[in-house]
Amino acid sequence: MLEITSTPLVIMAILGTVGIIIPIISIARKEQGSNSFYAVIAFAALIVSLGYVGYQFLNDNIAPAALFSEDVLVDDAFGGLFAIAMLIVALFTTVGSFNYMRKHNSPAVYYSLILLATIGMVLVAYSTDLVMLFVAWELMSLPTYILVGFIKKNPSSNEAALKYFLFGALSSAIIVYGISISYGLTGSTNIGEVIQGYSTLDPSLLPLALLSVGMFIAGFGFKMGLVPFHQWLPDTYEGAPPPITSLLAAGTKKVGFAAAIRIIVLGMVVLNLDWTLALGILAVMTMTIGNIAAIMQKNLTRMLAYSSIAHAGYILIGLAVAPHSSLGLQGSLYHILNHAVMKGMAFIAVAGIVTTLAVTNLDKLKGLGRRMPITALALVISLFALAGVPPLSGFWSKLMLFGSALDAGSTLWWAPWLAIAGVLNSALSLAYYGWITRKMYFEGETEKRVKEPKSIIAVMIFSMIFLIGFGVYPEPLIQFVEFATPVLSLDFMP
Amino acid sequence: MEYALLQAVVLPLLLAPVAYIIGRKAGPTPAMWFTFAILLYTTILIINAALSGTVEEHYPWTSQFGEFGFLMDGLASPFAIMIYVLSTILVLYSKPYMLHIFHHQFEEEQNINPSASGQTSVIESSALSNYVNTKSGLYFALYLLFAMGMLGTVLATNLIEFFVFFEIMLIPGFFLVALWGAGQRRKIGLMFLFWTHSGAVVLLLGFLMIGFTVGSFDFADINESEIPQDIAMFSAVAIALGLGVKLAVFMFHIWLPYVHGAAPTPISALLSPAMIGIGAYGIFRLIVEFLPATFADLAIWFYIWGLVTMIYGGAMALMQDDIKRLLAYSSISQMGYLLFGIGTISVLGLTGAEMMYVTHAIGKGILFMMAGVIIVKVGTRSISKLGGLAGKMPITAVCAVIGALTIMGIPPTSGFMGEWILFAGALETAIEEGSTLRAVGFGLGLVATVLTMSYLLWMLKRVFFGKTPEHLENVKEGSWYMTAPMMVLAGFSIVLGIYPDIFYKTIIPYMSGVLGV
Amino acid sequence: MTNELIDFILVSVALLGIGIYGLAVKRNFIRMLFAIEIIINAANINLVAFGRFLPHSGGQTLALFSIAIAAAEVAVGLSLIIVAYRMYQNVDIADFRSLKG
Amino acid sequence: MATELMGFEIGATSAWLVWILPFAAALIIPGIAKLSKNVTSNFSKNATGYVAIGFALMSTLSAASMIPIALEAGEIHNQIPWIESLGLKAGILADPLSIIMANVVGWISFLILIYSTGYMKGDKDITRFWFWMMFFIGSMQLIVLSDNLLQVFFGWEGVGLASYALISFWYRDKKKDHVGTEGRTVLGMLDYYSPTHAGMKAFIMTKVGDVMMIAGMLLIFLFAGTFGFKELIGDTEWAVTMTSQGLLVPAFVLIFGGAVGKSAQFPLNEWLLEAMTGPTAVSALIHAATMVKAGVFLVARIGPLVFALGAAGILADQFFEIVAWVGAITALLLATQAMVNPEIKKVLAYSTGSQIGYMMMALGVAGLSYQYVDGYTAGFFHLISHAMFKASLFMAAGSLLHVVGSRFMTDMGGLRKQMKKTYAFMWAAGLGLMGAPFITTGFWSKDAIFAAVYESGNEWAMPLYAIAVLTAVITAFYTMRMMGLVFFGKKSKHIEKMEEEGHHIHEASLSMWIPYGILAVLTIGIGLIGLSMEEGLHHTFVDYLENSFGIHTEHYAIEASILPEFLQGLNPVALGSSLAAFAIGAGLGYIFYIGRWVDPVKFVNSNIIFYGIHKFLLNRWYLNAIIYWCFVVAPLWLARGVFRYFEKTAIDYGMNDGFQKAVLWSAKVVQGTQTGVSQSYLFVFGAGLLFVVLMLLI
Amino acid sequence: MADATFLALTVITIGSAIAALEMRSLIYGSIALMGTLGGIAGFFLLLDAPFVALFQLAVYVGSIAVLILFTVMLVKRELIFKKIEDKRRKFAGIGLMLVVMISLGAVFLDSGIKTMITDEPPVDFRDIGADFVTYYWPALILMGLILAGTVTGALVLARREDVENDQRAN
Repeated sequence: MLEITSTPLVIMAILGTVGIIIPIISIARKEQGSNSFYAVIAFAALIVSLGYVGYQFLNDNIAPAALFSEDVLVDDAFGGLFAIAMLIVALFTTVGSFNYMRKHNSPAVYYSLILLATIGMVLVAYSTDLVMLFVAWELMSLPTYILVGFIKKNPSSNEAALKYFLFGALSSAIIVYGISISYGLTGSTNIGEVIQGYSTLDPSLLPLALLSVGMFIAGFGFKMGLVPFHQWLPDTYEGAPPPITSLLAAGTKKVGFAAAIRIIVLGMVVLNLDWTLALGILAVMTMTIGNIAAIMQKNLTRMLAYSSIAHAGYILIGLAVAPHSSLGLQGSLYHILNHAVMKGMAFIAVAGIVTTLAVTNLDKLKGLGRRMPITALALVISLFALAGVPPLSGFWSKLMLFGSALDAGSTLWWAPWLAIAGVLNSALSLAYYGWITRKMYFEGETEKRVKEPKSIIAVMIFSMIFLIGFGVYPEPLIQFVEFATPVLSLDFMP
Repeated sequence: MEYALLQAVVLPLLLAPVAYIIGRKAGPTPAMWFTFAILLYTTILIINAALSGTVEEHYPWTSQFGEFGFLMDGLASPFAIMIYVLSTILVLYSKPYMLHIFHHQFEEEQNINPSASGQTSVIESSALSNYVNTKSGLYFALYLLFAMGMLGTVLATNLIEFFVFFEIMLIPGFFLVALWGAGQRRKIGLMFLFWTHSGAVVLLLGFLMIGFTVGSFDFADINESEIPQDIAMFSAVAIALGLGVKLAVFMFHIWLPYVHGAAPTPISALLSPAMIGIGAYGIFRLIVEFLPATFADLAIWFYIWGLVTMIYGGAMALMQDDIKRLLAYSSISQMGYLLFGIGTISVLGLTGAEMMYVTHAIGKGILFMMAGVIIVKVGTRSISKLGGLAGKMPITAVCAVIGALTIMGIPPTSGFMGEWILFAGALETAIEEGSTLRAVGFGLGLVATVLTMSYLLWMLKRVFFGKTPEHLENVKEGSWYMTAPMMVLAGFSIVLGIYPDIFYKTIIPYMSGVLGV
Repeated sequence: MTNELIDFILVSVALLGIGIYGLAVKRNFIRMLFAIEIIINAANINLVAFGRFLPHSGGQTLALFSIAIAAAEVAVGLSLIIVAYRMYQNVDIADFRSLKG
Repeated sequence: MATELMGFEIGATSAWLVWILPFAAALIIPGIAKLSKNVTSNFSKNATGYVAIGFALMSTLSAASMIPIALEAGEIHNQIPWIESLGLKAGILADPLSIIMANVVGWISFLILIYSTGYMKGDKDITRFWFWMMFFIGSMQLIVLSDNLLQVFFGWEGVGLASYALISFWYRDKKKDHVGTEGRTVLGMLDYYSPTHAGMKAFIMTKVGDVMMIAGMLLIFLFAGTFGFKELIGDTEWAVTMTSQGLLVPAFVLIFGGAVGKSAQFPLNEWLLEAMTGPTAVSALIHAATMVKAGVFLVARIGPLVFALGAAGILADQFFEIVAWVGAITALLLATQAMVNPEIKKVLAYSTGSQIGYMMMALGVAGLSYQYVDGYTAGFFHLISHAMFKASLFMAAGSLLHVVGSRFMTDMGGLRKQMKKTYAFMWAAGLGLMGAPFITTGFWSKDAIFAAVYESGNEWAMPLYAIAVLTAVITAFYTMRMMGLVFFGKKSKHIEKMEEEGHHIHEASLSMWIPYGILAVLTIGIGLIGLSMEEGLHHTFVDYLENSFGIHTEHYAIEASILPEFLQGLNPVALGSSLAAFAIGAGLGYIFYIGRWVDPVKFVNSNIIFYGIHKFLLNRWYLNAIIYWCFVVAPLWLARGVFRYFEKTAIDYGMNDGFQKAVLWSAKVVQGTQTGVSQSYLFVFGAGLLFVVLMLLI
Repeated sequence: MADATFLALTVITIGSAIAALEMRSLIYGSIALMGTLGGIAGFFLLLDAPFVALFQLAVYVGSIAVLILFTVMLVKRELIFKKIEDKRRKFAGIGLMLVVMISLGAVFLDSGIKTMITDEPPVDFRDIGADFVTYYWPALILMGLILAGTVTGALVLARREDVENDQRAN
């Protein structure tokens, strides 16, 4: 039985209560515009949740990546890592929305939906039951459909939401289908039992097990933005309100990986097949197509969207080699954490730019370094971190990812090629990151400085400290990731 | 001296913001002297440490990737000394040159932005001084970072640390080129970033292969016998390719003429002499020292590759009209010498290769400074528009000739002391192995020295001798800020040419140790 | 129970195929919503069928969750359609292509 | 260490000073120039010159102070630490050879420096001139006195550098400073060179030799582990190893390659002619005392070593054969060209190359004969006598140029009245060059060479001898031609024009004619005692070779001879052919150019064969043009082709723009799939689902 | 072997699914969709899951389909009867459908579940309730949050802001 003080439940309680209460307050107060009030409440709720996670960690109340439990949820470090990352992203989004939402209606519902989506994001990582996972997944998805289309007057926002919704609904149907097969094969929805059931599966049923895995890959891959399930992603990221893009790119996308690690990877380890090649191929396709498509983009948001597709590819490297290298999952988790901060920061910077200058077209960003120096600096740092330039935090996680691919090279002939593809893509990605930098710093006339939103600056400064600080001294993060990484072996089965 | 190397690396990093602030508040001259003081102090630390033999420092870092350390041994100390000596004296040189660039760019911007044109000259001049102050602050801050990155690379004791510094020197370099370069500086800045980063990531692949096979990234733990042969070969090739981009060897060289041509001259004078040679340092440290057996297999390819680069770079230098591009191709050719020397796989040859780094640093430093003086004082960099400048700027001309002689390898400049020992090594191996290929390579290498001489003398002839075009009648000698650094280097070249033991005596024992002679 | 499990599953597969076809071909957003509903229902058949043949209660439970969530999804989808319709006076998804490239 | 530093013997000081002093002078000259800039007295104007001459004199006196050692066939060998990490030491080796050479260099340079004070008067770059002159002399003395090859190489490149600087001394490329005939082309190559071009050509061409030399040096170093001459002869184990690998002869031939370059021997001879763009004082220095003599000296330095090794059973005959033949070919090649060239300095330059060829031939033949010392002495004797008369001739030619203002002999003519002293001295020196019998040094030294070649008794002796004699004929002829064109006949239009314009053709200044006067007088003076001089040299070298290299010389009784008593000991055949060659050559020259009995122009044009030969010679056997085509034009063309079609297209475009375009193209393709239409996305999704499933199943 | 009821349900379900997608009129399409959903409820009954079947009827046929119907009626008339699709895409879609059906069908047919039948009694739907409160209770809470969030969100989206703003301005 779950303890009532376990982290997921407490987070659920705090955020759920606040998330429900905010719209009620709004109705009770019968006012629309009081953005800052709701933002502060949401912010406080998130901070309290984050604080609770931290408190649990500091008091060693969190088990090292347990992964399985007889319950629907488990309070382990793996979930804790995602909780921290997702709460940070939600904080970014909340703070980043502060200025953005001043101009738009219904802030209460907006923040409430963010909080609800956050619960979903956090709980997916904690789930140890397929039903729980599915429900949490939907709790994450449904509010974000609405959030993406939240700017009703904006056709792009609506179009983005429609596309997102279509894919989201399709992929949740596919996930249910996958769950149904795995349930049918093992007679349980508990992930631990499913996996155990898979390990003792009758050989004639193996294709079905693989079918379910394939459906999970497709279903979760949609959120992760894996090629060929990625096509909605740039459109949606571009059309969505920028803070929400940040939530999508930095948050929900990572949750896809959480789910994938919980189900696909573990399940496949058990199935003990040469399945990882499929993930490897997807990884290479994803990063290559993401990077190549990003190069020609004229729109900053879209470029970053493609870049986040590419990063999904990098993270997938770690999953693909996970059974052969202990570093694989560590690298993936590390990169997920880093990418959450880097991409979150980048999109929040975009939000800041949109809020103050109302442009995202790269040609109109000329001279941004002079107009919005802090935002531009932060953006550049996040871009270089995304490119994996040391001594920024992004470097270390990429290092671990490529390292894991090479590390697995001793048992997996194709694994080094993943690393090669990865580094070449990294180099390629610098082309457009550099391009943005060039636009911001080396072009444009003598523009005057404009006022940058304080909330955005706060996010920027936090992220810069994070990226540079952990870039120079990455040890704590490495330790943390190591602690949170599940060890892939059958001994962990319940 | 406690923490000498740490100070030498970290002080410039920490004080870079201070340099920026000083530049902004007090203008270029104080910023220059501040930067100069930092670098002078750290250079003295470095030289002091070099004199006391091998110095090692270790600091805790990551558990996964090893510790953060600095090591200055016989291999690293010549590199470290040259890097900081050049950086230090180029600070002085930077001031007049960069002021020239800043004024130029300011005017450009004024022209683009007509709103400023109607103002009075008083306001304009204060705008100009503000502009110059800000820019020079930024320049010196980036300069410090750049120098620090280069030093850190050669002192690193850990593969990852090496890589980190390797990349750190890239970023300020990119900004320096893209902000104050010439021509299509932004495109070229990106090209620089892209090429060298591509090389760096390939290098990283090799590092990771080694690191994971050995289980540690610390230099001290790397032992070739623990690495399976194919992995060692693979990683050595990856490292060589990665460093090859930095070295700008044949096929990977194309970024260099653009970048050296476009970079502001003090930076060209750091890029070319100090930075690209770090590729050679990497090969020494990572392949020659850590993977000796693989190196033995690869040496002949380095040899041939170096040879091709030597000749190709020289031949292309003959075709250049832009003086800085010519020097850039010359650098490519010289990097060929380094690689050639490494390929000789003999103590003499390896010593020669490292000595070539030193002499190339001196010679090319002088020549780039010469180009800078010409750019500032004449305003053109096209050789066909120059001529007869020897009478107008005698000090520059004399220094340029000494620099050219250094590159050509004519005694009593240090170039000869690099070259003869290099070729002695090449010949030694050719005889020992009885290899016709190596012997032919040796001969072609000597031919390449004639080629080197041809393009340099031709350049000198076209720039400094011959008839003086009419538009150059009023050209003056550069200021002391510009000529003094050249004279220092020229003097150093001759001192080293006459008494090469300054570096030989640290390099040779190291190389003997590495090759197990 | 006279029917075999495979029969139900084949029906479910057929519905899945039809749903995918509908999504990939139809341009009317409302019809696409139909297609999604068909796929979800296909999955539900699977769940219940497996639950029956195991036999196990979890299948029905999940099917209930799935139905409820499908309802929520439809609500969201319809509200998005309404917004879109207000803006474009159209529900042809192929007209929503300003975001591309 | 300390003791070794202390080992700087007092006795060796003078040897060190010989080369250190000129360098010291070079170093302080710029400072002197700076200091004296503000003083306007007459003395201070020439201060740099006086400093230079003073130092040169001190250096030369130091050299002279060592003569007694040479006469005793003793030696000073003194070393100081240098590159300790390789166990290399710097040192001086003052043995008879180098002491004599140092004196020749020193005294002749000293005279040339005095001459320069007049010749270079008023030149605004005079400081640079003195700097490089002193650097030149210092480098040469360094070559002469070094005890190891590496140090020799320092001097070697030093003279190269100095020659570069001095040949292109007038770097502003004024028209008057060019050489060659303007507008004249040979095989499409312009035969007209600016000083800067000439300097570059000289430097690069000699560098070709230098790289050969360094290759040879390195070969020896790698086997012997040392560059030192004393060490090399001390333990010959290395030579045995090298011979067993067939590398000994190549090594020495490569070193000889350096000498070929510096001494302008075939096929690296072409730079020497263009070197005439330098001030004449420089030409004199290059041709008489430094640079080109350095090559001969080097062969004299290593020749005994090779021979000694040969005597020890390690045969190195090919080395000497190559030396001899290169010398012979050069002697003939350049002499023939001297017959037709219209520029006085170039005639002298050709002549120098030709005479150096003689020296090489002698030094080569020496090794082929069993009596090494004969050829050795002959070659070295010729070096000394040539130094004297050629320096004199050049300086005299410089006066002519100075006065006439043209380098073409056709612009002179009939000058014997106006410039009596020059006329007389030039005759004296010219006779030396021609080898006028019995009274000139040239005769004795040339005769010694003839004898050495004739007596060498090897298979190549007769062809070499024939070439030597033929060359002697030609030498006499072109010397007469030069004298005739310059001093006889009618005044040229150029001179008439000058006189019309008010220029007075007059004798050169005192400081100019005294030096070449001295040398001309010495040519005759020493010529009169030439035979005893030769014997003294012979004696010295016999001891030297015996002591230093263990080369024994057999003393054999003088055979009965048909010659008069004072010529006893000379070879009658050599003597006879020497006299005959002088007679024929000088006679022909007299007929054409002094007596003017036949008009040479008409004579040449009378016959297609003569015309063809004349043109062939005037075009320098087409060698220069061919070298330019092969080593300048073709490589440049090739480089341009590679630059345009490889570097710019394949590499630059391919790896920058092309790569960029390819990536952008693929980006477009990828973007093309992103149509914005949800159906296509969903279709891809469905297909992707299948793809993943199938990938897993397969 | 399947019995007649099953076959009839299959025909109804699949037929009306195709009809729902292919009928020109959206209104008839929605009604056909109701048929499909009802048919599936029938399957649930066949599978001894009456609770789910009722839920299906209540939620789907009762509310969702009606909701859809209303939405359909909300849009313009010509849109309801306009059938918009590309020929080429249609064929590709049919191809995709067939490939999906055949390949997935083959996988299922090929596997060991082909002949699976059961004689065990069906699950008592009280077990489902027990599951809900003991095991799945966090999921149930989340479900509540989903519904709450979705409803408020959908309301915010569907609300006509221009009207509201007008009201507020007044």
